Formats: sequence, structure tokens, C-alpha cells
Amino acid sequence: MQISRCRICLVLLVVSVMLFLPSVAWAEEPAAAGNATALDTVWTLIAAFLVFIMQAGFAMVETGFTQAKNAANIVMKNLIDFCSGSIIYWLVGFAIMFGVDAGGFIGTTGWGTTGTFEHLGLEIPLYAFLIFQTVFCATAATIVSGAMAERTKFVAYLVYSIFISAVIYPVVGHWAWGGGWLSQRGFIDFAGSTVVHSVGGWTALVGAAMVGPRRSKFGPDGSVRAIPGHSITLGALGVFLLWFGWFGFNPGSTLSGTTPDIARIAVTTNLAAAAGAFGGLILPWLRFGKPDVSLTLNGTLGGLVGITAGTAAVSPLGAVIIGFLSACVTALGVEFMDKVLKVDDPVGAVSVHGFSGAFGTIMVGLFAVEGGLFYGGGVSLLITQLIGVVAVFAWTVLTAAILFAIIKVTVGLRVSEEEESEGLDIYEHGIQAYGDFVLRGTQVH
Amino acid sequence: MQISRCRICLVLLVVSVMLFLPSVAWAEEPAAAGNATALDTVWTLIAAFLVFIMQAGFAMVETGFTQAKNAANIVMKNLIDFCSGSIIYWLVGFAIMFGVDAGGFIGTTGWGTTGTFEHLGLEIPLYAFLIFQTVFCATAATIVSGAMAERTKFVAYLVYSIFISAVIYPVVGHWAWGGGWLSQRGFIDFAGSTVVHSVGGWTALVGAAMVGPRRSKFGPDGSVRAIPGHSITLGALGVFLLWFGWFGFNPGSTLSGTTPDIARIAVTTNLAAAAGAFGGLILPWLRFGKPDVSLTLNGTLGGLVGITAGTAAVSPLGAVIIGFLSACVTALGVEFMDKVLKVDDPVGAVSVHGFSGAFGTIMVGLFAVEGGLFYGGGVSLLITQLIGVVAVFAWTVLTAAILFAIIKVTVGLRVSEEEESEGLDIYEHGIQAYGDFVLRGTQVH
Amino acid sequence: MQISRCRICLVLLVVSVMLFLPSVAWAEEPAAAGNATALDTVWTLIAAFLVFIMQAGFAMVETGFTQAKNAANIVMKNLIDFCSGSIIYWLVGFAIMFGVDAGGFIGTTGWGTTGTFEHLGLEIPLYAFLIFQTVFCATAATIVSGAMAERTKFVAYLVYSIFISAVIYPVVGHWAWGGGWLSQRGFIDFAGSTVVHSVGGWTALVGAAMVGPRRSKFGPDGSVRAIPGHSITLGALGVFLLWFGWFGFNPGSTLSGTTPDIARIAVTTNLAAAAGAFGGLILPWLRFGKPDVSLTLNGTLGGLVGITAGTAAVSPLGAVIIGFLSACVTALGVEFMDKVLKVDDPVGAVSVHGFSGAFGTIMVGLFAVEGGLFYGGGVSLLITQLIGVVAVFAWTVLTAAILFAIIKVTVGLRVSEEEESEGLDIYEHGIQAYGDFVLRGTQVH
Amino acid sequence: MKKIEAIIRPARLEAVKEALGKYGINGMTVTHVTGCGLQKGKTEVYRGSQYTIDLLPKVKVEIVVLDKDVDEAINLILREARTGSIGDGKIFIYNIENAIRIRTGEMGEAAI
Amino acid sequence: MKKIEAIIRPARLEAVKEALGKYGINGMTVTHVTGCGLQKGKTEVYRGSQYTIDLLPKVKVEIVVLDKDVDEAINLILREARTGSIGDGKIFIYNIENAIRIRTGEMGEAAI
Amino acid sequence: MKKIEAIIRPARLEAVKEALGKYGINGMTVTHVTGCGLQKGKTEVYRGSQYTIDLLPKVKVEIVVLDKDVDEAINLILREARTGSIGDGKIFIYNIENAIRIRTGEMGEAAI
Ligand SMILES: Nc1ncnc2c1ncn2[C@@H]1O[C@H](COP(=O)(O)OP(=O)(O)O)[C@@H](O)[C@H]1O
Ligand SMILES: Nc1ncnc2c1ncn2[C@@H]1O[C@H](COP(=O)(O)OP(=O)(O)O)[C@@H](O)[C@H]1O
Ligand SMILES: Nc1ncnc2c1ncn2[C@@H]1O[C@H](COP(=O)(O)OP(=O)(O)O)[C@@H](O)[C@H]1O
Repeated sequence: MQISRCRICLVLLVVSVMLFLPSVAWAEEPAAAGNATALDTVWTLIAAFLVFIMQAGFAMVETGFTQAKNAANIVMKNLIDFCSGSIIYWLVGFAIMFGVDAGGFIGTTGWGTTGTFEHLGLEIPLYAFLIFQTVFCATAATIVSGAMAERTKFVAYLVYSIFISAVIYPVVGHWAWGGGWLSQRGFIDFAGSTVVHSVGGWTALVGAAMVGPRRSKFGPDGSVRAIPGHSITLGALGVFLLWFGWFGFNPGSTLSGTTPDIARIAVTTNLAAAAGAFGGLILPWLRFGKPDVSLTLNGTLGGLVGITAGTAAVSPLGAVIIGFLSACVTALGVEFMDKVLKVDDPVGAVSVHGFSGAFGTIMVGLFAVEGGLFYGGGVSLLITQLIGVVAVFAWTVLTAAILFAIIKVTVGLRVSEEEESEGLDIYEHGIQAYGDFVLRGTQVH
Repeated sequence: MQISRCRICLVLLVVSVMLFLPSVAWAEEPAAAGNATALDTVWTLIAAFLVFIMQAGFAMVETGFTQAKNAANIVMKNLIDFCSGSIIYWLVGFAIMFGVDAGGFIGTTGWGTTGTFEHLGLEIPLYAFLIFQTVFCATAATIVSGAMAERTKFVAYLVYSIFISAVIYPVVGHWAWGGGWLSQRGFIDFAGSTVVHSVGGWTALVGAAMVGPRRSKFGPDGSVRAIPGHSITLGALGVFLLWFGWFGFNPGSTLSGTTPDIARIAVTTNLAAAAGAFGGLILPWLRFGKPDVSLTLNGTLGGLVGITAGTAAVSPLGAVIIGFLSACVTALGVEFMDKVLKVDDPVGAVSVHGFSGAFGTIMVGLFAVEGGLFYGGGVSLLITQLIGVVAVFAWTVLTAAILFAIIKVTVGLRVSEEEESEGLDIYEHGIQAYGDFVLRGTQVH
Repeated sequence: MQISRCRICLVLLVVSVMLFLPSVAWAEEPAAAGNATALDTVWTLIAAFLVFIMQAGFAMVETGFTQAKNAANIVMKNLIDFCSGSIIYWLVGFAIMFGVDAGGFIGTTGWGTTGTFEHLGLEIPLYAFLIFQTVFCATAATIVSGAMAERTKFVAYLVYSIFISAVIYPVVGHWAWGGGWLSQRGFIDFAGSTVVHSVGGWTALVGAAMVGPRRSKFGPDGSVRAIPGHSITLGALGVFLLWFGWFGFNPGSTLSGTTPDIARIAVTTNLAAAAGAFGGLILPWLRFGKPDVSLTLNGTLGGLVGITAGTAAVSPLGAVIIGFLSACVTALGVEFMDKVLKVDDPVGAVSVHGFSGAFGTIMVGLFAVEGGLFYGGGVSLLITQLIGVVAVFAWTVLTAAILFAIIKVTVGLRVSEEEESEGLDIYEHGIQAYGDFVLRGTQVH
Repeated sequence: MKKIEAIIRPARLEAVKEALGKYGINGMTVTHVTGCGLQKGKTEVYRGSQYTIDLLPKVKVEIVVLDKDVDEAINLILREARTGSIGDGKIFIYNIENAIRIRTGEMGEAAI
Repeated sequence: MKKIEAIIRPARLEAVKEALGKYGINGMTVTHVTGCGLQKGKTEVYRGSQYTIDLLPKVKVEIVVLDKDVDEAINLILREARTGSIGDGKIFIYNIENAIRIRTGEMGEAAI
Repeated sequence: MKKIEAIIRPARLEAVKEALGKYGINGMTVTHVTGCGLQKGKTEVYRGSQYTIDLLPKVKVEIVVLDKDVDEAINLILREARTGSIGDGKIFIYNIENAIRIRTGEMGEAAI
């Protein structure tokens, strides 16, 4: 009886344990894991939203740094490249970037973002991953509009934006982030100094070179003429919006809100941007005698682009150094483009995204706390970084050249001389961006 | 003894279980549940903040699309409708919308957002729910300022904004979201294509019709004259800000960050906006020969408004279709307003929010993966959607007409001819929005 | 046997419990705790990002409220103070503010944000705390640029911005939030009406007084001349961005996303801002006959500044009252500065941040639900609040006076008369902010 | 050849342009100016301080016409630009010594 | 009747306007222009490239006055607009054949 | 003394200024104006409604020169401002009664 009492006790106990444990072990354990996944999802989505607002930042920087007569055309291009990118990336680009790998070069499954992406081992929903990757793709695409501003046909730009989102960017993305050969080699580009920014920057370089300079940019003797932008205020607003968005770009690239890394990434991002502003402030100040507002703004962006590769790998001090030097690269790059390459890039997109992106990616080989040369990691990472930078440069320049060449012979790349002189807004869109203001007309300097 | 040992064992075990389980079952289980609630709260709040920034978006679109002489007046109206709405909704509107239901028509308890709202079964704090609903209410209210811009008295607008936030919107909200008759009928308007946007849009229609067109809008022969806006750049910035805010508007309407639905909602929202831009790009391009910047911007918004009802119910492909068609509705709506109704809506608010909102709500009846006609769900959902759209139209038009009629005979609705001609900024506020710029004066076309 | 069976049962049960509990008690419990910390981290970071965008808000308000000829200079100052602040605060300010306390006055450890900050008892990563505190510091710093706008040398401002971020602000921060004497006394300044805003506001007062008024501000007879800003639109955009950022500033100051308080804080913040707009609308309307747009915008900010101290301590109704009265303080403060103090503050920074910040801090002594005079808490809290306000005023005015005096005799504080007349943009930066627009030239009223 | 310089209200520009166009005068140059005269400026309050906007927006229309067209052009402008309230503006008549069409180099009456 | 056209520094406009007003001349038309002359432009560097801002902001004040007021008006302008540095501007005097007040149709001296 | 008033295309301003400068004419006043004439405006569609932009941006260059420089100045302007398409603009010549340099009070030819 005692035993039987004992039995009853046992049964009761087992039952009681059963009653609690299910809600603990089978429901509760998943509850915590589920919460972690939910938090990762929320983090990734919010980061994606922040990256989205970078589109507004790009639009404001690019329009602010160019002339009033082309303002509507530029914001239109910025809007449309995001829209075509969103749709094309969902249909094609995502599959190329994250489909099942073929030869380390390209993804081959999941067209229309359907089918299984189990090989990615995602915790967060596929759609959260998709939207985050979409806004990244659109960032690469929109970089180009600034470099080709004030002379490129709208329809040509529309065609371009489809192809960069469908092929040029996704292939590079596959190499580095989609399980391709670069990721297998240990290439570190945490949030895309090279994968996103250099791809945009090099495409911008090719595009700007192939469309040719604005007619008033270079004198007959090759002298460089300044064509100041129409709103420094909007340009500065754009830089603030971009910086804001970068807090999604870099910390969000963990795809996880449950890792404490996000805090350090936010700090390195912020310090690099701040140091970048000083790079863009001080270097031109020393060289030309005055603090140049537009180069300080560019330098800030250069610092952000430069830290993007190593944001999770370097120390705060490393971030300051990388940010500062990247901005110097940007500022020198602007002069290099104008005075040496003679390629007209109205907003400095090639310098900010191309040069500083490549530079920042290489710097990871020096400053990575784990594996960087300065931290005793030897040169192997550095070499890997160089390989990555060169490979992406080669791929991008090649494909972009083909793309723009085809556009040139089909729909045409450049507007007419009259259109350029009187403004793309009125010719391409039948509108004046600032209809109530008296403008200085179309100046040729 | 063995038995007693057994007993001791049992006691120990029970105690040990008791020791663990409290911290597991009573503390830990709430910990995970508490975390889930906390995450839902954080999500809802951040979404509310994102929806808030839509106010800036509206202000920029509306001022950018209208004339420089009225710019200060418009941003002022945008600011003040949000402020009066915030206070009135907290005092009155929330109770009408979410108080204990009376007859399926109206809420009747909780004035001043006090008392119990237990019938809502909220997990998140009441105040999180309140702020989220407040910014929604303010969205409906602010839509109207654009349609009545450039000729409506400031004080009239102030009075209007109080009543839409106190009564017109909350009643509709109660029907659809507060347990009223529409929600009981199975009406699907996830984030408010009809509840928020159409309410704003139909009120805008009534307001714009009753205040009459701007003096220079229609020729004596009824011909339509274009009155271009003063800053396409700010208009575009506004669209980007609205799109950004929509990532709070739609995904946030889950009121839960722990559901994976938020990712899909973000994707459908984004795709519909992108497709909307193409709708606004292509249709006018085909009809008028050039890509119209302002209609592309409107189309983007039309796509966003259109998807808002079905964002959680349709597939990404459905979102693309709805977005594209909604934008076409917007673009055609703008012409319809001008050429058929002869109602002057300077920024296209009625078309974007009224027409596309209604259209998008109806589309749910076709495209909802569960219950939509195209997915074999029959016509019952479609009919419910139609009933909802018509009912909200009828209520809104009726109450708005009464409201504006009363305003007209009391404080007056419209500014004097001289004031309209020289600008509301200087007459109503004693200020010029752009004091340092030479303007083209006040043009009559 | 029965007993042994019983034993086996027991052993099984213990084992089974052991099997589950580890994953419940030792792993699961931390999992939930870890999730809570992760959520707190995410919340703090997102709040920091929102506070960051306030920099854009400040830039837009300050440039919008001043003349076009100085627009580039102002956005440049706004950018650079954030950048120098970010770096200096990381190197020096954070240690002074949060290092181990010395005498209740100053922190003394952790230079370069290194070493242990265990005494803070932070759950979230140190870097999350750092970035949040950095953007707060930068807010205090950037307030000053508006008050000293249109006449202060760029290099002087650069020097100033270093010292406020290194010393002036961190010491006050230590007093109130870093374990210093004010926090020990029970001083309530939840998110920084005094610690952040008044520090900025009083420094602005000293700076504006020491640099002297703009040459055209006061007539020879001491009469006050209006110098309207160049873009009300951008000013309004700035206010919306600031309000948006305030949703990080106040709710984020919990440093915790797992407390339901964040929802109530969001509501009190929003209501106070809305009521503030009405204060800035109604008071000048009554006094001068027209609703003044710029004072309404200022009033909105005044309401936000005023609620910041008590946002977690007062009821929604209390928030409305504080917000409204704070805005009245702002509006009267603007006149007081112009007409009594004769200190030229182009954007109203001293009134918004100094006066309303102090006022709002004192109001906590009346309206705090726990401890406030109106809720039966007696006068002790009120006295503490007054002590805090006075102490911070004294410290800030003293150190700011020394700082600006040193700047004056070294690099110089003020630009030349010619430079002021023709614009700082062209003289200090070699640029015109709006190169394509015909401006009204440099008007002296 | 005479130059007719009309300072008018911005809101009347379109009507003036149309009326002249109908009469056959299509060439003109338009400048956005500000002006003062009998028309009182507005005294407004900005942030608590009074200020006066005494230079009001006007449009200056310059038309170079043959002597024979002067009277009719003036009449048309008077008709279309008049509202009857103070601030309607002025017309000034100048003599012109010569006119040249840049495109062709034509001089005198042929250039107009 | 003469037209006095004064190109002055923007910063001197208010003083000129006030002085003329005190003397009884209230009517004028103001245009924001740019000009160059002896005053050196500024050579600045934008993004590493030099550019010259040689058209500096000026204000053109046009006043149509009776012949008898010309001298005094010129004196007032000279007094108020002069700073003594290069770039103070010029005054040009034109003959006016007729003036008409649009509001009333008054002609000649009555119109001013 | 004559005033040469040239209405030209904005894009030609720089060339005209340079050519005149080389010849020794440095003083000029520039106004951003709009104009119409033979040059057709553009009919555009904004939000589905047609509108005409018939006032096109031009630049008005005013140069007061000594009588002896008039012809050469005109020639230089004709050379630099001409593109051959409709809309190149006009040159109008006015007589000037007097010119005064505000800085010094110099009158007549010395003032230019
Ligand atoms: N003496 C003048 N010289 C040049 N412009 C004048 C003169 N008087 C008036 N104007 C111009 O004519 C405009 C209208 O003149 P005003 O005296 O206000 O009204 P009205 O012509 O109807 O009597 C002024 O704003 C100014 O631009
Ligand atoms: N020959 C001219 N024709 C027309 N405007 C002139 C002429 N010379 C000077 N100006 C105008 O007068 C302004 C001042 O002339 P400038 O020669 O620089 O200084 P100053 O008159 O003090 O010698 C110029 O910016 C220009 O607007
Ligand atoms: N009769 C006129 N009076 C004043 N300005 C004129 C006149 N005719 C033309 N203009 C100015 O000259 C510009 C060019 O004239 P237009 O007739 O279009 O071309 P073109 O001179 O090449 O024949 C116009 O935009 C206008 O500013």
C-alpha cells in the first residue's frame, strides 16, 4: 500500500512533470529559439528598411550635386532603378546570387525566388532575406546614376538598371556571399565594400567613360571646369540619410539581432564615417586652402564605404584609420578622375564607391583583428582581399562595357547636345523641377 | 525503510522539481512569453515611428507638387493636422474606434484612452497600441491637405482636422478593425487601403469639390490648365519617405514581430510599390509620349495604397499585379478628376488614396490566396470587399459633406481671391517660404 | 522488487528530469535572458540610429531658418560637430561621463572606451551603450551651431565642438547619469531636458552673446529686425525629422526594449510635441494676429525638449500640459532674447533647448506621478529639480564662457564684416549653396 | 522703333501676352522684378519682430515695336493689365536707336 | 522725365530706398542682377577644380523721375550707395519719352 | 555713350563675356530673363494636362560703352552669340545721357 502510494506519487509526479515539461521542453525551448529567430527577423527587416532610405539619400546627394535643370531626371532615375531592381532581383537576381551553386561562379536555382533555398540554412524567413538582399542590390544599381548624370538618356538608364540587377551584381554577390569561389577562399567583405559599392563604382566608371563627359566639363585644352551643384543643402541631407541607412547596411548584415556584434559594428561604422568626414575636410583644406563642403560630404561617404568590408573585423581604432584614409582616397580619386582619367563623374560616385570600396576591402587584410597583417595574421588574408578586389573589378568592367556598348548601339546612351544644354528635365520629362524659381539659365563655364 | 527511502527520494525529487520548475514554469515560461510580448511591443512601436515619418513624406510631396507661394501654409497644415489628430484621437477617437462595441457601429467606452480595453485582448501595452493607431489616424487626416491646397483657409483646415480624427475616421476604423459590422462580415483590409487611405481620399474629394478649384485651374471654357509644382526634388524625397514609412504601415499592422508574416508583407509592399512606379511610368508614357515624373511618383504611392489591404493575403506576384494596376488607376484618376469631374486636386490625393485605395481593397477579393476568386475562393469575399468599399465611401462622403458645409457657413472654407493670387503664406502667416530666392511671381496660366 | 521498480522509476524520472532541465534551467533560462538582452541591445541601437537622424533634422532646421548665403556653412558645421563629437566622445568624453566616479563630479577611468565598465552593471554590450551616448552627446553639441549661425568662423566652431564633447557635456552627464552627485540626490532627467538640451542651450546662449549679433539684426536704436530664413520647407522637414528622432531619444533612454514603459514614453513624447505645436501656434497667434509658422515649428521642438525630462514620470495629460507650456516658454523666450537680452539667436536654439529644457525639468517636480507636488509628493523633488537646473546652468555658462573667450583670443570667433555681408559660404568654403538660382542678394533690412 | 517697358502685376502677364500675340506682337522679354510706389507694402511679424515687405513682386515686360504699333500695344497692355487697384504698374516708353537680330545680323525694323 | 538706373551693392539697397523715400521718391523698380567690371571676381576651388565667380550679385534700381528731381536723386544715391571700395556700381541716365499709369491711364508727369 | 542691350542664349554668355573682355570691355550687367519671339515654345503635358512653356530662358547683357566702341562690341556679340537657330536673340541700342561711377562720383566717359 505504501508502495502503491509510492506508485501513485510517482504517477502524479510523472504527470506533473509531463504537464509542465511539455510546455517547457517542447514548447518553451522552441519559444526561446523562436523568439531569437523572430528577433533576427525583426532586425533584418528593420535593417532592410534603413537600407531602403539610402535610396532617398542617393537621390538627394546626386540631385544636390548636379544642376537644377536635370534635377527631376536624376530623382526619376534613382526611383526607377530601385523599382526595376526590386522586380528583376526577385525574378532573376536572387536565384543567380543564392541559388544552388554551379562551379563556384553562379547560382542556378530558385528563379522567381521560389523553390527551396534550404542550402542557405537560413533561420529567418526567406522573404526577410530577400528584401534585405533586394535593397543591397538596389544600392549597387543606384550608384551609377550619379556618375552618368546630366547627359544619359532615361531609357538607356532603365535598360542598364535591369541588367545590373539581373546579372552583374548577383554574380559578384554569388562569388562572395552565395557560396561562390571567393567565399570559399575566405574573402572578407562583410557588408559589401566590394560586392556592393565597388560593383556600383566600377560600373559607374565604365558608364561615365562611355557616355563621355558633359559638354562643358573639359575645356578644349583639357582643362577641368567646375560645375557646381544646385543644392548643397539637399546634398548634405542626402549624406545624413545615407549615414542613417548605413546603420542598417552594416549592422544588419549580421542578419541577426541576437549577436552582440551588432553593437560593435554600429560603433565602427559611425567612427569610420566621422573620421571620413575629417579626411574629406582636412586633405582638401591643406591642398586648396579652404574646407570644401562637397568633398567633406564625399569623404564621409568614402569613410562609410571603406569600413563596410571590415566593419565586423576591425577595432574601433582600425575603423577610424580606415575611415580617414578611405576619405583621402575619395578626395584624391575625384581629382584623379578629373585630371588624369578625364572621366566626368559629377557626384564623385566612382571615387566614393569604386576607389574607396576597393581600398577598404584591401585594408581588411591589414586591420582585421583576426588574420590581418598588422595583428600578426600574415599576408594570406591580404592576398585574398586583393584577389577579390581585382576579380570583381575585372568582371564588372567587362560586363558593364559590354552592356553599355549594346545600349549605345541600340537605344543610344546619350542625349542630344540641345537637350543637354537646356536640361534633361524639359526634354525627357516635359517638366521643370523648380518651376516657380528664377534660375540662372543654363550656364556654360 | 526502503519505502521510506523511496519516500525521501520522492520528496527530494518533488522538491527538486519544485525548485527548478518555478524558475522554469512560472518564471521562465513567462520569460519567453514576456520576450515575445516585448518583441511585439518593440515592433509595434518602431512601426509607429516609421508611420510617423510619413507625415514628413506627405508634407514634402504636397509642398513639392504645389506652388512656392503656398509652401509654408501647406507644411503648416501637415504639421497641425498631425498635432490636433494626436490629441483628439487620444481623447475621443480611440474610444470610438476601440471602445466596447455598440451595435457594430461605434465604440462607446474608454474616453481619454482610460478604463479597460480588455475586450481587445491585447498582448502589447495599451499605449503601444494607442500610438500605432494614432499615427494611422493622422495619415487619414493629412491626405486631405494636399487636395485642398493653395486655397483653403488655415482655420477651416484646423477645424476639419479635429473632426476627421474625432469621428469620421474612428467610426470606419471601428467597423473594420474595432469589432464592428465589417470585421464581423469578414472584410479584409489588412492595413487600411480603405479604412485609412480611402477615408482620407474621399474626404479629400468632398473637400476639394466644396472648396472649388484654384482660380487658374480651369479655363472659362472648362479647359484644364497645368499648374506645375515648385520642387520635384522635394516631391520625390517625400515619396521615398512615404515608402519608407509604409514599411511600418503594412508590416507593422501585424502588431507582432514574432510572426514570420512580417517578412512576406514587407516583400509584397515593396514589390507593389515598385510595380506601381512602373504603372505611373508606362501608362502616361504611352498616352502622352514622355515619362511623367509626377505621375510616376503618384503611381508609386498608388501602388503602395493599393497593396495595403491585401499585403498579408496575396502572393508576391499578386502584389506586383495589384501595384501596377493601382498605379494605372491613380494615373487615370488624375485625368478623370481634371477632365470629367472638374475637381481640382493639386497633388492627386483623391486618385492615389481614394481611387487606388478602393481598387486595392476590391482586388483582395480576387487575389487573396485564401478566399480570392482567382484562387478558387468564389465571389463571397469579393462581395464583402465591395460592400466595405461602398459603405465606407457612403459614410465618408456624407459626413465630410456635412462637416465642410458647416465649416463653410461658419468660419468659411476659402481664402479671398487676392490671397489666393498672392499666396497663402504671406496672407495667412505673414511669411515667405523662400525669402532669399527670386521667384517667378504669381503666375496665372 | 516493487521497491526496486519504484527505484528504477525514480531513477528514470530523475534522469528524465535531468535530461530536460539542463536544457531548460541552464540553457533555456539563459536563452530567454539572452533574448531579453538581445532585444534590449536591438532597441538601444535602433534608438541610437533614430537619434542620429536628428542631426539631419538640426541641419535642416538651422539652414532653413537662416539665409541662403550661409546654407553650406551651416550644414557643414552640423556635420562636423557630429564627427568631432563622435571621435572625441569615444576617446575622452565617455570616460569622463561613465568612468569610475571621483567625488560625485567626474568619471576618471576608461579613456578611449577601454578597460572595464563593470561598475555600470550594463546588460547590453558596452558598444551599444557607447553609440547611444555618442549620439546624445552630439545632440548637445549641434544645438549651438544654430544660435551662432551666419557669423561664426568655421574653425572656431570646430574647436568649440571638440571641447563640448570632451568636457562640458560629459561632466554634466556624469552628475546626472554617470553616478554623480545629482543622480545621488534623486534628480530626474530621464532623457536629458537638462543634461542634453539645456547644456546645448546654455552654451548656445553664451556663444551667441559672445560672438555678437548679426550686423543687420538690431537697428542703431536697438530695434529688432526680422531676418527670415531661406526655406520654411526645409525647416519643417527638419522638425519632422527631429520629432522622428525623438522617438529614439526618449523611449530609447530606457536602454531596454523589454520594459512596457517604452510604450507610455512614446505616447507622452508624442502628445507633448503635439501640444507644443499648439502652444507655438496659439500664443503668437493671439499676440501678433497670425499663426507664425516658424514659432509653431519652434514650439513643437520646445514641447519635445520640455517633456524629455519627465517623459517616463508623467501621465499623458501631464505631458500635454508640459508640452503646451514648454512651447509657450519657447515662444516667449524668442522675444525675450531679441527684445530684452538683445542676443541674436537666428533659429531660437536657446529658447527651445535652454529655456524649455530647464522649464520641463522643473515641471517634473510638479507633474511626476510619483513624487511630484501635484500628486502629493511634496516639494522635495521640485527642489532637487531646481538644484539640478541651476547647477547645470552655472557649470555650462562658466565653462562655455571660458571656452569661447579662449577661442576668441586665439583663432578668433567671428568672421569679417565683408564675409558676413556676402555670405560665409563663398568666403569660408568657396562655394554657393544654390548656384543655379537667382538670389535676392545680400539684403540688409 | 520704341521700347515699351511695362511693369505689371505677375497675375496679368498671361493676359497681356495673349492680347499682344493676337495683335501680332510676339516678341518680348520678361523679367521678374520687385517694385514699390503708391502701393503699400505689408508689415508682418516674424518671430515677434516686425518687418515690412515693401518690394512687391512685379513683372517687367519689354517690347520693342515699330513706331506705328506703339499706341495699339499700349492700349492692349492698359486693357489687360488694369485691375483698378493701386499697384497696377506703369508703362515707360523709350527711344531705341537700333535693333539687330543676332541670328541673321538684320538691323532696324527687320530685326524686330 | 528721366530714368535713373543705379547698379548698386545689394547691401546698400535698403539705405538708398530709405533716403529716396524721405526725399519723396517712393516709386522704383528693383531687379536682382549680376555684374562685372573693375571689381575682381573670386577664384575658388570646387572639388579640386578652379572656377571663377566673376559675375557678382548687384541690385539694379530703376527710378523714373521728373527732370527737376534728377540731380537730387543722384546725390542721394551717391551718398547712400557709396562704400569707397571697388564695386560700388554705376548710375546711368536715360531719357524717357512717356510714362503711363496703368491703373488710371494718366500720362506723362502725372503718371510717376 | 550707348547702352548695348543684348538678349542672348544663356549658353553663349560665357563666350560673349570672354570676347568682350579680350577686346577690353569688362564692365557689364547681366540679368536672367525669359523671352519669346519667333522661337516656338514647348508644349508639354503635366499630369495629363497640356501646358506651354513659351517664355524661354535668356540672358540680358547690358553694356554701356563709348560711342566708338559700339560697332566692335556689336560685332563681337554677333560672332559669339550666334548659333544660327531661331532664338539667338536681339541686340538693342539705346542712347545714354550720362553715366556716373558711384565710388568716385566721376561722370560721363570716365565713369565707364
Ligand atoms: N517712379 C517710378 N520709377 C520706376 N518704377 C516705378 C515708379 N513708380 C512705380 N513704379 C513701378 O510701378 C509699380 C506700381 O506702382 P504703384 O505706384 O504702386 O501703383 P500704381 O501704378 O497703380 O499707382 C511699382 O511697384 C514699381 O515697380
Ligand atoms: N560698362 C558697364 N556697363 C554696364 N554695367 C556696368 C559697366 N561697368 C560696370 N557695370 C556695373 O557696375 C558694377 C560695378 O562696377 P565696377 O567696375 O566693378 O566697380 P566700380 O563702379 O566701383 O568701379 C558692375 O558689377 C556692373 O554691374
Ligand atoms: N520685339 C521684341 N522686344 C523685346 N524682346 C524681343 C523682341 N523680339 C524678340 N525678343 C527677345 O529675343 C529673344 C529671341 O527672339 P526670337 O524671335 O525667338 O529669335 P530670333 O531673334 O533668333 O529671331 C526672345 O526670346 C526675346 O527675349
